Amino acid sequence: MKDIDRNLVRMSEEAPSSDSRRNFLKLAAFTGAAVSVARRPAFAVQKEMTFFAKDLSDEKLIDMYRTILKIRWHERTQADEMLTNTEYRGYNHFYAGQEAVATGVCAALRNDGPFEQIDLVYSSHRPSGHAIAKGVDIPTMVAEMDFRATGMNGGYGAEMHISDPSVGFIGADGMIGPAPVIASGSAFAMRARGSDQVAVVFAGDGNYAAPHFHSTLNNARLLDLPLIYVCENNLYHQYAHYRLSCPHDDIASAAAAYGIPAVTVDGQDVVQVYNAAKDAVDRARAGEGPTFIEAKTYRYYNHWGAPGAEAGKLGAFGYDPLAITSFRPERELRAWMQRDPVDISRAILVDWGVLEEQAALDMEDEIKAEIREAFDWALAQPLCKPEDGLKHVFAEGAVAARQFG
Amino acid sequence: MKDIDRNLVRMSEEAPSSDSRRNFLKLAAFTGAAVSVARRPAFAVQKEMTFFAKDLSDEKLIDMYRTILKIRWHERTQADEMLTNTEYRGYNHFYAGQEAVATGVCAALRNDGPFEQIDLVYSSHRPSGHAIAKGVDIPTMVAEMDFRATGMNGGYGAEMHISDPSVGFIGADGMIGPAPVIASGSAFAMRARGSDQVAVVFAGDGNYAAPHFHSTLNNARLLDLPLIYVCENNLYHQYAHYRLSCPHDDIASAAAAYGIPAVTVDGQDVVQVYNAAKDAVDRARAGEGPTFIEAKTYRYYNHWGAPGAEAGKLGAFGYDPLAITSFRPERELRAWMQRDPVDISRAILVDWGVLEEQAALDMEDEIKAEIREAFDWALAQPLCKPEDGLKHVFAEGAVAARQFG
Amino acid sequence: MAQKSWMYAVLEAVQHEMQQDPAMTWIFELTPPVASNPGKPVINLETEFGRKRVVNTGIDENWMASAVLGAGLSGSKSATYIPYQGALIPFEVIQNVAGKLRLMTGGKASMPVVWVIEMTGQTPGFAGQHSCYEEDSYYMHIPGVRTVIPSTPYDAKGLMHAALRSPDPVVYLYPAGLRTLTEEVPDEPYEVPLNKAAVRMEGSDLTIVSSGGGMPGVLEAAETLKADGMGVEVIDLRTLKEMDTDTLVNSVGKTKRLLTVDQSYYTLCPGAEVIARVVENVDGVKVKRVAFPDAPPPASPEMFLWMRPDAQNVVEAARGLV
Amino acid sequence: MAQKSWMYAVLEAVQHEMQQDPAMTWIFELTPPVASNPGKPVINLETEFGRKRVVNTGIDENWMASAVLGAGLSGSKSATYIPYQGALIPFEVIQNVAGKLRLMTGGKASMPVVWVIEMTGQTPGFAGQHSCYEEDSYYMHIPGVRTVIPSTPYDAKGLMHAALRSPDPVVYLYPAGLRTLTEEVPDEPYEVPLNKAAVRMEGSDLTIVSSGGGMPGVLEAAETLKADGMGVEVIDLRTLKEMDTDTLVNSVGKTKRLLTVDQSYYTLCPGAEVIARVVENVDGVKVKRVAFPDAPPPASPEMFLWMRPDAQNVVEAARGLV
Ligand SMILES: Cc1ncc(C[n+]2csc(CCOP(=O)(O)OP(=O)(O)O)c2C)c(N)n1
Ligand SMILES: Cc1ncc(C[n+]2csc(CCOP(=O)(O)OP(=O)(O)O)c2C)c(N)n1
Ligand SMILES: [Mg+2]
Ligand SMILES: [Mg+2]
Repeated sequence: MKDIDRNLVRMSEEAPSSDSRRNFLKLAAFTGAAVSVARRPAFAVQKEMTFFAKDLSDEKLIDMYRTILKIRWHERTQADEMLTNTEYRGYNHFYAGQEAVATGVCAALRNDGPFEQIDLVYSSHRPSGHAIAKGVDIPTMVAEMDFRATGMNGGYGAEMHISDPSVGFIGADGMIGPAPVIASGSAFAMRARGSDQVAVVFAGDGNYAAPHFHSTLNNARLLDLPLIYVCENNLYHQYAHYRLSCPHDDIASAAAAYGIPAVTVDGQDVVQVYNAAKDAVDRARAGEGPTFIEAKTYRYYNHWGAPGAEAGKLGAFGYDPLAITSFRPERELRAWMQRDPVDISRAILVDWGVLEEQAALDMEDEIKAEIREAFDWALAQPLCKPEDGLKHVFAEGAVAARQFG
Repeated sequence: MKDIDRNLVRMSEEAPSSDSRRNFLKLAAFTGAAVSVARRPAFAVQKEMTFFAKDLSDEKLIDMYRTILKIRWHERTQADEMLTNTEYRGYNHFYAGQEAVATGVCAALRNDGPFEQIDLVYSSHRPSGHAIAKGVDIPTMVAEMDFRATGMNGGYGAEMHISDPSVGFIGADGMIGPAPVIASGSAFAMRARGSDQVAVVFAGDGNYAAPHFHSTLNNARLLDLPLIYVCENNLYHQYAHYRLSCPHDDIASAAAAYGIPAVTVDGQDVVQVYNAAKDAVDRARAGEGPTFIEAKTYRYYNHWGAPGAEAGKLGAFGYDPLAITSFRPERELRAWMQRDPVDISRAILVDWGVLEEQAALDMEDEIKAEIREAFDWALAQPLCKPEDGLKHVFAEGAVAARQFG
Repeated sequence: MAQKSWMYAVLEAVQHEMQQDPAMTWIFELTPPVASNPGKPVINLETEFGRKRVVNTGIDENWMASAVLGAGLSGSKSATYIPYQGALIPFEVIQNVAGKLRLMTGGKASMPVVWVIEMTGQTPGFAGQHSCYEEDSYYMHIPGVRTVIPSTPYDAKGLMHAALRSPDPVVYLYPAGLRTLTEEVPDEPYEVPLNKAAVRMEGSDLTIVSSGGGMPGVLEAAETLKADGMGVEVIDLRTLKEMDTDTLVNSVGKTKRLLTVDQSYYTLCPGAEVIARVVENVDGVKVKRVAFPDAPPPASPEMFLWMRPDAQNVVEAARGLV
Repeated sequence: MAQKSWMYAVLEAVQHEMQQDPAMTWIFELTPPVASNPGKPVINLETEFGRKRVVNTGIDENWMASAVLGAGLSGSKSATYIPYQGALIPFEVIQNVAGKLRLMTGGKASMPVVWVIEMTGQTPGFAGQHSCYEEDSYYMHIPGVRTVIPSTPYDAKGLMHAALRSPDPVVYLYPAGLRTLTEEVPDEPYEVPLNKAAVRMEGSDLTIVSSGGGMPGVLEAAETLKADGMGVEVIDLRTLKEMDTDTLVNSVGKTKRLLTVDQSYYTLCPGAEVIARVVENVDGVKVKRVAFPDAPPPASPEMFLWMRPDAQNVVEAARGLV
């Protein structure tokens, strides 16, 4: 308790700023040395599959790195808006820490072309990372998250319902349970019409306990559906560790029991994630059915963030002391922060000779500016017209107002 | 096709009668020799656990045999009513062929005493066997199934909703899905109040596909609930083989994946079933959590039988040609009929020196007469009063009539 | 044109749409999509379109309902047939996802989806879960989903065509008690609109409004009342969402007397909405509501048949109003 | 007696009943049963009664709802707190099993069960699934289950005692938008009856009927109208099933004018039932209905706040009626 309080004070002394992608990471530097190896997350051994990623073009690899940066900086910029801009109204379920999962998976998918040919992604209540990785237009997404009339969904949906079918991002779903089953329905239709498309669903560890988990996997297996179930196991669902509602260490074991190829990967390493996804996509396109990918990962921030947050208060948005004191041990968080997906992906590019260290850092500045521009554009967009709320109930027309009696 | 037609004709030539418990078994005699050993159902090897049953008193063993006979003769007598008595209105989901499952399980339970101490049974849409095995009063059950005011449930529920909490028979449930989850809630409460009771649910193979299957097993495992899940795998759900909706040969494997002790037994052999149940009950009472028992079994009759049936038409009630032609191979049915639970249980009693062959056969006559008496009593009971339909909506009072405007 | 049974008429529509659209799928559980009719070829969707497009599933109505939604979102027109025992298992995903998705995505979600949901027809003898008729009210409150309830084979076919061609998700309630009805039904495809009530009889003394399984009793009662000299106007709602308020208001504006008849439970039965809409728009109306009491249906036929509104109940209620 | 928040008042009732009955259980998912209030001891059911009786589960609202039903059937009083996101996941088991079981067993099933189901309070910004207020209608149509919807901390506590002591299963809707209300609430246990509406203001010109999250706006409007000289009678339904028809009919018998206000969707909102019951019993009533349009709530606060009925809407509708 004491330690946390001290940290909080320290955090609130730092003015929030977007100077550094990692200003919330600074704490980790203080205590990092204390994290013993034994406390670091252990992963199931994975077959050497790096050949997939190693075969990729430089351009594609750089693209993955850029995507990770976009997700991170979208979030960092948005968090700053929440902390400093009193006009800003958007909220978010933060994805920072998990970027490599969405990025690695979507890099293995077909993201442009006619709607009947692209792969479809179903997302969760934590959608912005998936959306960016799938290729949605960031400025209009930012506008949507601030309820603007010109937002991606006209201001009707906001964060938990962002959707852009034109890039195959079927969309977010704020509910725990239904998305995987619905995604399996898309996979069913793809198979029925003889398409080689793939349906992907991103779902948290919390989804394991939902009864829909069984329906999804059972039917995917029975009908050999081209479904890829990406379980982002960030160890917690809102306030509880996943082991409190799941008897398996690896949720992938639950999927394997259905006879579905299931793999557990290090979700912080974009190459591992990409390789698993590529393998799954190849199998699905070949008519060989579903794959379950469990990516062990971690979210750095609170479960969600809302406008009007005060820096340091309830950990906005460094740690969530409420969550930490009751559930997430502080050192666990710090240990994970040392395996940051941005750092790991950059190190790989440098190591593979794809990019010089300095070029990689310059790229980050570029992305940062691009995101800032997106926010500037988005937050200058018009607000919605009240009467438009009666539209889009059905494909045509508008329903009647009833609030006037 | 031809064969079946011929059999049908043969069946319709025989006047239905209750002379023989096995008049619907006669067909098996004709073709029995043709059934190869390889076609006989194979069961997972079971550990030798017969010591449980071998330790039982003669009285208890005889009781099990009598229970099996009661279930069989209740059904045989009811089928005859349907075929011959134009006044009779009851219907049933037949249990013939599966008697050893209900009998073996319930023999391991606490069936009398105060409600807070007896074990509770949740049944399915195929409840009469479970009900008799749990010890409900047969005459009032028969009356209930014919909608009589003095029936077990006042004529409100009929077959798919028979219930008698006084013997721990919580009752039938016509829906596929909810009963196992609800039963796990009873087990949860038992554990919470420190009781050593056990909750048992009987569910068909069809229940595997329902999403509730996951919820039931997951929570039973996580909370170590005193729940015994008895999966009566009679290979079909209504019109489809279970393997069309289940990727496992043994449904028990699905349960084992949750870390639940799971066993597959020969459901035709009451001793095997009893032993598995006894083991499960001991474990549950000791606070060691749930058990899954898969009993491989078979139903002889149609999915259900209704009054006004005509002998031989739609197989009433020997075979169901609709079901057989599309789904159930005739020889499969015949093969199963040769492993009749009545014969097996009698053979065991005779073999163990508990009963002489002749005494066992006399006992059957006795039971047959007892059941006939139950029907005679039940069918002379008064019908319901229309206005009583407005009662029992809430614990007190009656709701208003609304059909008159 | 031929005398056709309900199911034959409906499957004719489905068959036609599946022939037109090679991506369209059909998911079922117990009831194979097979129908025959005297003088007509047997329709069997499973053999005609193959087991990739026409799928028989396990007992998991939530999967069925969600799967067709996912199929629709991926661009394939899709329908499923939910047996009455599972009639409300799809409720949550329809209410909370399908109904809201178009609006929540600012119009981007496409859902050419039809859920055919059986209603029991209130068969006596089965009690509660197997005899109830309550789905109409639950589905009808959901915005963003069109809910229809045909009462004749002709409408059943025309509404099926319209539902399958609609870009909106449609809950298509099938009152299974009407399965024995037959009537002249054209062989060609045609649409019955998804937002129009039908005036089944005209008159100026009293408006009787019902739908689905309630219609045969209402029509029988109306004949009796007409023979007595009463001018009865009978309206078959046919589409519960959106409800055709104009037809109701026009009729009661004339008759000033309104009798609603539902086999659904009294509290919040469709008739409650009919009454509320009418009295918001027409002054001085006398109303009565005939409905199933607020009690689950008991098994005993004596109790059940007394509780379920029938022609005699309608006749008496009508006489009390006029 | 002290100023108490909604949740503190409710947990006081739960704590008392759990102390009285050592078998009683509580199942939750996200919201730990913890509440504090100035000058009062913290209530924490989990630490007080232990983790065998008070259980935190995975995200499986159907299990939660079914488990308390099973607990009740085994003889243990039991309650669960379902967060608004899962508000209709328990619907099917409540509608198809719990509501029907007592009747189907001829009165043998015992179900001392309470489902506390959160309603969102129609928060702007979240859209559809996280802003809707439709549960009242769905649960209210179910027979065999009592559905209540308190609108004040005092009623919240009294209805919780009554619900937990009732042998009938109770759906206890909690309009979470009211969580910030505080008022004087006795420390001792007391019951608010499960079948009585409350007259919040008396008057003879107009009856306004609402419930739950609609009440604050209605009371605000009523003050405005009263200041204008209008005699407004305000009725808080409080129990949706069974609805207190007498109180409604007596009031409108006097005022002859009825305005219903709901945050639920227009079609089959609770107000539709109120109107139907009243006009079946009182002649010559003028009615109006204020409700959320038949549209899922959009996220944009501009759209949403315009659509959600507020005090101003009520004032104007009332003026139009009188
Ligand atoms: C049916 C349902 N119940 C409860 C919630 C509330 N809720 C939102 S997110 C969440 C936790 C999800 O955890 P997880 O799946 O692990 O995803 P994460 O938040 O860790 O990304 C919960 C319980 C919900 N959205 N839907
Ligand atoms: C939710 C639901 N869907 C469909 C049905 C219709 N139905 C009744 S029994 C049955 C088959 C059940 O099969 P199984 O569980 O194997 O039991 P069995 O009949 O073989 O004893 C079905 C599908 C139902 N009762 N409930
Ligand atoms: Mg998680
Ligand atoms: Mg079976």
